[in-house]
Amino acid sequence: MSTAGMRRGGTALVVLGLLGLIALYWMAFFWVSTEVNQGVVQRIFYVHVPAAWTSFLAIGFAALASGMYLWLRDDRLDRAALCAIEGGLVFATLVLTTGPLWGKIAWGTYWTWEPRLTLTLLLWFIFVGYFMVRNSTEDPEKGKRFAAVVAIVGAMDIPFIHLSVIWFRSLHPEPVVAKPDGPTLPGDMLATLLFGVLVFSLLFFGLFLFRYAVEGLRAEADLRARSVA
Amino acid sequence: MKNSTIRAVALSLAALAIMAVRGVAQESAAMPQASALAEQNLRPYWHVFAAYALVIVLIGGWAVSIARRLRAIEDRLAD
Amino acid sequence: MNTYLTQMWAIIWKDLILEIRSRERIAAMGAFAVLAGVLFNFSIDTTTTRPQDVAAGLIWMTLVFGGLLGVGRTFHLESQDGALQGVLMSPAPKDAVFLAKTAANFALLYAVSLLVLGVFGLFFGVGPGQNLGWVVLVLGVGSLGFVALGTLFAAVSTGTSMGETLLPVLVFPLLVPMVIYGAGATTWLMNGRPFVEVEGNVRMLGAFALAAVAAGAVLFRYVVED
Amino acid sequence: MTDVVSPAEDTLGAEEGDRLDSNLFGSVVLEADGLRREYGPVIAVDGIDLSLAEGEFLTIFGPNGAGKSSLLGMLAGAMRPTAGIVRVRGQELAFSDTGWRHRIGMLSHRGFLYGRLTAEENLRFYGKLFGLVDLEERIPARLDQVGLGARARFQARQLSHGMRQRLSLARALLHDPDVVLLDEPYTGLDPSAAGVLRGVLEELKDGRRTVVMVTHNLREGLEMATRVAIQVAGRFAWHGRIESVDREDFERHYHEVVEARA
Repeated sequence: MSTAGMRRGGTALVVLGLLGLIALYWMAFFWVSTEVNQGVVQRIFYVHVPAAWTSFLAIGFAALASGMYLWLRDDRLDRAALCAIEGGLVFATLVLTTGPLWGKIAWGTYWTWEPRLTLTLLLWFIFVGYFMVRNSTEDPEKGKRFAAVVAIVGAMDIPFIHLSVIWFRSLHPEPVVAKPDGPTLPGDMLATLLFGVLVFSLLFFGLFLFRYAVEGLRAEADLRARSVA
Repeated sequence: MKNSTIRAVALSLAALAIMAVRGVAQESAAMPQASALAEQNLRPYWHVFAAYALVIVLIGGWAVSIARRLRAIEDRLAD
Repeated sequence: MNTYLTQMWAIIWKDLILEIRSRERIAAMGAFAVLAGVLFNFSIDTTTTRPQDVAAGLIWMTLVFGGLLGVGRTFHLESQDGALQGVLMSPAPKDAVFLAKTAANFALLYAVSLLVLGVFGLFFGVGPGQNLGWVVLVLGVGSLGFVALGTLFAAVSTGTSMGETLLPVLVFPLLVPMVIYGAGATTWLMNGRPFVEVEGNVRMLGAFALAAVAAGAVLFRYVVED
Repeated sequence: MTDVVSPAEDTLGAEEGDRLDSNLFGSVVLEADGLRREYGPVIAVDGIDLSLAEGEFLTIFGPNGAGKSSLLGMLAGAMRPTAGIVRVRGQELAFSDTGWRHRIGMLSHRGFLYGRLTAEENLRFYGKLFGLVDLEERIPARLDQVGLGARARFQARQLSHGMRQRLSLARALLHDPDVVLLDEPYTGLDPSAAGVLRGVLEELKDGRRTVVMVTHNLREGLEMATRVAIQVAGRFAWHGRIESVDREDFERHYHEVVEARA
């Protein structure tokens, strides 16, 4: 896809995503019924969970692109991984900020070692590690390889972290465990949630394409600057 | 993104916010409770609003930063 | 295959000989283990906290921090006279180099982890009792997982301008499963519970260690390639 | 590809980017095609072609930062080129396959030695990595060759710099490589160590090997060379056969070339 094509595609997805976001806000505020146990604060769920989903999508996508990069050494794959990780960092930050807002009301404390929250926190650190490694080498190629290794090992570790934090949770049960279990949700809540996931995925991919176009232009600019020098 | 797009989005978001505040006001007005208790009950609403505002701030912030970088690179390429 | 093992063994032998002659890392890690035990003694009020409740957690924390101290330097020592480059320019496959370095580091860390166990027995009077064999096994499996991730990321951080300071930032998030399963299993075993109750934990720990070793063996070549 | 004789290239001031080709009637040992190496925006090696036959000894001169070490690293297979390929006896240096590493030996100003291993242990370690089987005969022979026979049981850190360099040389030649790469081998050597090095290098010119040396010491570089190249800013700014080099005047010529390109 050309850079211009990517920007057109990105614009289309972002506009679609924004319209979807408006619809999602409307659904979350006015349409969906209030959860009985937790009350209104449970509505955070409709942005919290899609954001978490998107950040996992991001690391999976980045790990895939990184693996392909190590194999094929095509800079475009590395750029795709970089852009996905950046998006993942944004969405993981969203999860980590909305989570405590919910937790304070639902559990009376800003932070609990709830498995998914813990998992996202660790994922956030993996994202940060990716950037630290990438920016701390003198030879950019080396930084790209190192970062790719971080993304791949990070993604591989996710299932282990997930299982372990759930197990850790079961070892120390809390008096109030309000775990939103997807499939047992009432129909309208499930619909809102799934719609939220769709909207966030659209926004992620739209902005990802934009970000990717920027990286492509930057590579072009670097190339041009070099041939002039 | 063009400025007109940004303006349109901002307007619709503002409209949505006004609608949401009115909706909440109606809902909480419908609950006859002592003022201290009402304040207590409003807190979850603020948390929900903060969370939904954060979504806009963070995703919008990312979009704006991408747009700024895009412009900087385009300037570099135009030179 | 025979050459592969010869090459691996040459590296393991070299690492261990160097360690025996210099005692650089084992001394630092051992001293750290003992001093950590001393500090824990003062930082934990044993009149309100029963030592056997926290011992397993402290043992694993000592293992993680002490291990980082030793494993983090593994490539630093190697690159003083460019020797690592010499090894990488030899026909030894990169995964053999990784597995050998991991094995040598494992021997080192395992020795330290057993020392930690002894230190805690001595200082706090807590021990695994009749579960000693199982605790030793759990520490071994945990050390293996730690060392595999540690060796891979030590190679990464040695190649960056930040050096060893980057290592904890990279490995700590990834080590969480190891600490949870390892410390969990150790706690139960040290409280005299039978091994069958923690078998699932140990299996997960083993799976984690194997995945870490496999990932390192595959990815190491991309880290050290110049 | 082999035995290309091109009279034009041996004249002074050959066009930059011209292939540095073998001119002897031996078989080609070392070839490079369009070698490039970039570090981000910095171009260390900017498209170098060369082909060297058996018995040839190429010395590459150049100022600091000309990309000499990067070129040598790529020829040694220690560094992945950004573009281009290297072949040793027709075999491409692919990173998945390591068989070709038996054919390459490198001596750099860093010794690749372990300070706390004895001279003998250092050699045995590398010998095993190279899968050599006759180490018991080979190691003493190599140590004698570099005049360290009496010091076999000394730890490398106890040896003087010159002796360590000689041990590194023994290490680099332990597996009898076809291609020997030398990165500033004379740096910091006392006269006697330099003499030993010179002797061993002389032995290397046995007609079977190819040697590439990188240095900025003009006198030592010209001593043994059959071919000479001057590398500036990632390219061969000038190259020619030793016969075409006026030794008395080479220094002036070198500075002219470097200044013209820098």
